[in-house]
Formats: sequence, C-alpha cells, structure tokens
Amino acid sequence: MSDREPELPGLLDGLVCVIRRDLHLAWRRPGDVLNPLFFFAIVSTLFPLAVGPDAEQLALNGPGVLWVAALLAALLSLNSLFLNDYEDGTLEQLLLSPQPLPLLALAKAIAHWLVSGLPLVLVSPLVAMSFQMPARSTAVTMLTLTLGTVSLSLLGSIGAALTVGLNRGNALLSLLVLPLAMPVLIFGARTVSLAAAGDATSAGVYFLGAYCMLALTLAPFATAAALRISNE
Amino acid sequence: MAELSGQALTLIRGDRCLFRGLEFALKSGELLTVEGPNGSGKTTLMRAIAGLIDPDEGMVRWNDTNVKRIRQAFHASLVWMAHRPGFKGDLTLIENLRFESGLRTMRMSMAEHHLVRLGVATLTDIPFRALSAGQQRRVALARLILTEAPLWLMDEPFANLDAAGQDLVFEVLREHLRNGGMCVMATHQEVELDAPAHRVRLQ
Amino acid sequence: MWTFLHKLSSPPHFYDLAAKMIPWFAAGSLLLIAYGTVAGLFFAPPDYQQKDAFRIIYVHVPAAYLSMMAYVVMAVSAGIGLIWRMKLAHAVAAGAAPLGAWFTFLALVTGSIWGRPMWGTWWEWGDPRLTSELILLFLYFGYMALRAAIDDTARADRASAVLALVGAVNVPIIHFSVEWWSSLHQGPTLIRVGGPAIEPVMLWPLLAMILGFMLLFVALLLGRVRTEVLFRERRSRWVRKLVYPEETA
Amino acid sequence: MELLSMGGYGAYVWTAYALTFGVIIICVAQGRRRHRRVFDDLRSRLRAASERSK
Repeated sequence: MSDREPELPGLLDGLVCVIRRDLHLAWRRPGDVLNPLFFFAIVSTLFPLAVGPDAEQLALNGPGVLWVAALLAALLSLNSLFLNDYEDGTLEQLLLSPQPLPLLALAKAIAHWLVSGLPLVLVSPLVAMSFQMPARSTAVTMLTLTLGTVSLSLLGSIGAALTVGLNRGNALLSLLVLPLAMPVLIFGARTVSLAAAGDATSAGVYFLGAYCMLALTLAPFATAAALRISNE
Repeated sequence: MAELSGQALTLIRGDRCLFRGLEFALKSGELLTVEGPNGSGKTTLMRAIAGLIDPDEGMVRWNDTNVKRIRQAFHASLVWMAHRPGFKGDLTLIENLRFESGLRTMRMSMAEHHLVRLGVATLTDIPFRALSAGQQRRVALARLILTEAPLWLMDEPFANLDAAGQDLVFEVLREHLRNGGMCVMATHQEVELDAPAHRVRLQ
Repeated sequence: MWTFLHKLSSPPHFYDLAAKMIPWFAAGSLLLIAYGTVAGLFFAPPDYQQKDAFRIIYVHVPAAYLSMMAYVVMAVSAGIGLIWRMKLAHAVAAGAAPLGAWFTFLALVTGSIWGRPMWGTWWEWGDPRLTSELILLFLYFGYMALRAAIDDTARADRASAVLALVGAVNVPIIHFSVEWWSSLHQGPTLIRVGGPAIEPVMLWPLLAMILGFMLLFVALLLGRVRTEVLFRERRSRWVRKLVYPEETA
Repeated sequence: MELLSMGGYGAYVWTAYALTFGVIIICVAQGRRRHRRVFDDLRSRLRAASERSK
C-alpha cells in the first residue's frame, strides 16, 4: 500500500466539503446564524429610538447606520470562524489535509458569508423600509451589501486567522479588521445614500465589485499563511 | 518503499532548546517511538515532523525530499492523531468521517466493518460530543485505519484508553506495519511489537 | 556588495555598524532641522492667504511624509523577513511601527492645529488627508497590538508581517476611497502646498525639514533595531560577552 | 514680541512646533531608555545565573 501514490479527492471536493460541513454545523446550532441577525435588527431599532422618529432625518442617516450595523454584525461572528475548529482539533486536521490550504480558507470565508452575510442582505430591505428610505434604493442597497459583506467575510477571515488562539483575540480582531474595512464602509454607505437621493451609483458599485474581486483573489492566501503561523 | 527521515533537527521554543541535531530514519514496516518526560518536547517534535512547525535548523525528508517542498503529497501520505480528537462535537461519527473523506482518500466502504471491530458501531447516530473520551479515541483510530496513508503520526495514542482499547491500538498498529505502513508515536509507555523499532529519547 | 549585505545582516556587525552610523544621521538631521526651523519660522515670508499660520506646514508635511514612509519601510521589511526568513528585517519592521505611529500622531495633531484657524474647527472630516492619517494611525495600533499579543517573538514577527502586507495593499485603497468620499462632500480643502509655484524662500526650509526628518527617522530606527537585535540575540555568545564581560574574563 | 505673535497665529504655530519637538524628544528618550533597560536586564540576569552556578 505504501508505494503507490494515494489518489486524492478533487480540489473542489475539499472546498464543497468544508462549506457543506460549516452549513451543517450552523443548522445544528441556529444561534450562530441568528445572533448577528438579531444584533443587526436591534441596532437598527435603537437608532430611530435614539434619533427620534423624524422621517427626513432617518432617511438621511439610514444608509450609514445600516452599513455600520452590518459591519459590526459581521464582525460579531468572525471571532468563532476558526476558534471552534482550533479548539476541537479539526483545524489541525484541515492544515494536515492534502488539500491546498488557501482553498479551504476560501471555503471557510464563503461559509461564513452564507451564514452571517447573506441573511443580513436578505433582511436589509426591511430595515431600509423602517428607516423611511425610498424604495428605489432597495436594489442598490442589496447589491452593495452583498459585495460588501463578501469582502468583509474575506477580510475578516485574515484577522480571525491571525488572532485564533490568542488571549482576548476578540477585541484585537476588531482593532485589526475595522480600519481595513473602512473603504467598504465608505463606498457602501455613500453609494446607498446616492441611490436614495436618486443619483448615479455606478462608481460605488464598480468599486465595491473590484474590491470584492481583489479580496477574493488575495485574502485566501493571506488567511492560509496566517493559519499556518497561528498553529505553530 | 517509503522512507521518512529527520536530519539535524533543531528546535528552540522561547528560551529553551528542546533538541539539537536530532536524527532519525525509518522505512516501511518500521516503528519510531518518541520518548521523554512531560514537557520534553515530544508533541513539538511530532508537530515538526507533520510540518505544522518549521524546525529552526535541519529538515524532515519524505522519500529523500524536503517535506516543505512537497507539502501536499506528504500530507496525502500521513494521518495525524493528537490529543484533540479533530472531530466536530455537533456532528455524528458517520457525518464526521464522511466530511473527512471529502478531504483525503478514505475507504468508506470498509467503514462499517472497522467500526464494528473498534466497538463503536452502535454509536454512529449520536453526536460525537456525547461519546466518552475512550470512545472518541477509538473513533480517532477509525480515521487512521480508513485513510489510505502509509505514515501514521500518533501523539499519546494510549491516553484515555482502557486495557481493551490499548490492545486495539496494538492490534491495528501491528496490522498497519505488516502491510508496509510506518508509524511515529510519542508515548511514555513501553511499546512491544514484533516489528523493527527505533526510538528517540528527549530530555 | 553581496558580502557587504551579508555582513550587514549578521547581528553583531549590524549592532556595531549602527552604533557608528547613528551619530552621523543624528548630526545631519539636527543641522537640517535647525536650519529648517529657523528659516521657516523667521525668514520665510508669510503666505499671502494663510498668513503666518502656514508655518505649521514645516512640521506637518515632514511628519505626514514620515508617517507613510514608516509604513512602507515596515511593510517592505516585513515582506523580506517573511519571504527570505531574515530575522534582521523583522527587527526593522518591529522598530519602524512605533515610530510610524508617533509621526502619524504628530501629523494628525499639527494638521488639526493648522486646520483650526483655516477651517474654524479642530477636525474637518472633509479633508481626505487628515482622515486617511487617522485610519493609518489605527493600522499602526492594530499592528503593534497584534505584536504585543503574541509571546513568541518568531511567531509575532511572522503574524504581524502578514498583517503589514495586507495593510500595505489596503493603504492606497483607503486613501483613494477617502478622497472619493470627501470629493462628494464639497468640504473645504487645504490649499495644496508644493509644486513649482512655491517661492524658493518658502520651499528650501520645507525640503530641509523633510530631509532632516528622514535622517532623524533613520537614526531613531537604527537605535530601536539595535535594541531589538540585542534582545533577540540574548542567548548568543556575542551578546553575553557584550553585556556581561566578567563571565568570560 | 512681533515674532512671537506671528500675526495673531502665534498660539497655533508655537503649539505645533512645541508638540513636534516634544514628540521627537520622547522618541529619542524612549529609544535610549529601552536600550538601557534591555541591556541592564540581560546583564542582571546573566549575573544572577553565573552566581548561581558558582
């Protein structure tokens, strides 16, 4: 048995396998999916209560609040992205599997987005409505939030990989990821405001798309390198 | 014939030099035991062999190639069994094994046969976390057997196992070596096997 | 050349060489900064628009230059350390971060002091350069916090190097996005300094200050890297001999 | 006096310069102190070790 090279499962098999497992786990513990969602909803409720019910002001500040809430909600679930796997030893098994690690890191980020980012995108029209934002901005809100949350999951996976296993990794993670996420926030929130005002939005959407592609190509490699370092 | 060797391995952690200029070599059908008191760096050496840690000096070679240059092929040839089980507590035993088979080649058709033999066949439908520590170790053995990898890396395989469980480890190990596999094992227990054995002692 | 580089990367050589180089850089920077300060404060004529407040640029612009230069130095040496496993490069990155943070802080504060008479507020979100400086400061804090959180030096080196490289990819994007953001805002922006239009009497002190700050940065960096090298090589024979000569005597 | 007032902007200009030189002095002092401390720390540790071995 030792002489012949063992046949490997295909590259995509590993990717699909990790995504499927993480979704399965999220299904077993729905709290992981629902917590960021509730957080998002509660922050969005707090805002009108704090600012007052003035419709004009709500509509004006709505995009910004929506985006900050989405950013913080995505961050909330990032800490456990690799931590659970680290604690039960499955991360070690992933690192020692014959699959290319960047691909597995990409799979983890995709699973994170499916579990935490996608639900936010889906409920965002409701929140936007409660902020009295005009209906014409709904499509742009969802599109930019999609691109933005994907970028955040990827960017956040780098931070999560760097801080996995450290004491107080959670606070550190926010400190590392938030400044890097600034362009996403800026372009996301401004583009939604422009859409709400009825202005052209293509510049912001293109930028977010480009940023998302950049993150998609580079972040998995950074995450993989960070995971190897964190597991020394 | 596969071959694993360590050449002039030196590892320094913080202020302490765990080992310097360590050498070892083993071929198919052979066993290498890593011995030493707690804190002597057994686990660190195991992790260095697996490629999780870069040694400060020297290298680990697999079939005469530095494993850093053939990481994927090397990982395809090894299975890792450590303190932490490496299974998801929320998933059942079968779900866990099925996930693994997507990452590396596993003979899932043989799964049932081996689970019966390891005495965990009746536990396939409950979450992994509900199993006792000893049962979890037995499932970890199932991963070793089902994976078609020549090199087994076992860190303290006897921990948490009763006498019958320890005999099981010996039994599957003997079989693996007889089939031309090889094994590196960190332990502070005497290992008596009718196979060629090397040992490394750490201070 | 190659042997020189090889020699330089050997810690004891670097330690001695840096000690010899620091006074020269320090003296150069002292001269340039002294000239720049005196000429900038007293000899350059007041700007026709900003009056005497423009004299703040003689400290603000060099600080802002350095804040970015330090990040480049940090990211490049982190990359070298990560790829070629050069320990000295990691020491350089570790030394550059706190200096960069200090100069970023300085650029922020002096920018804000300059802005007060110009805009009437201490902080103007509409100015893209100040806003990017603020984010840059957070990036430095993140880098230093990550380094401080990891006990093992080798691991801290490599983890923070990954972060520095990710940050280096992001810094231009951050700058660009902040600029785009404030261009929509129509806020007041500072009159651009530099370019060929500026009078030589005003320009020379600025150039002297920039160069002086750079030399100062090099001197400070060499000093910090020496400390890092001393600490990292604490088990080696040459350090033991250096700090405790009685042992071998 | 005229020099000090800087056409009414004296407070801003002088604060900015004072802060700049303050930060430079802090950087220099911090660097020297760190070096001293690491050096002394290593020295006392080595001395303690060598005395113990005697």
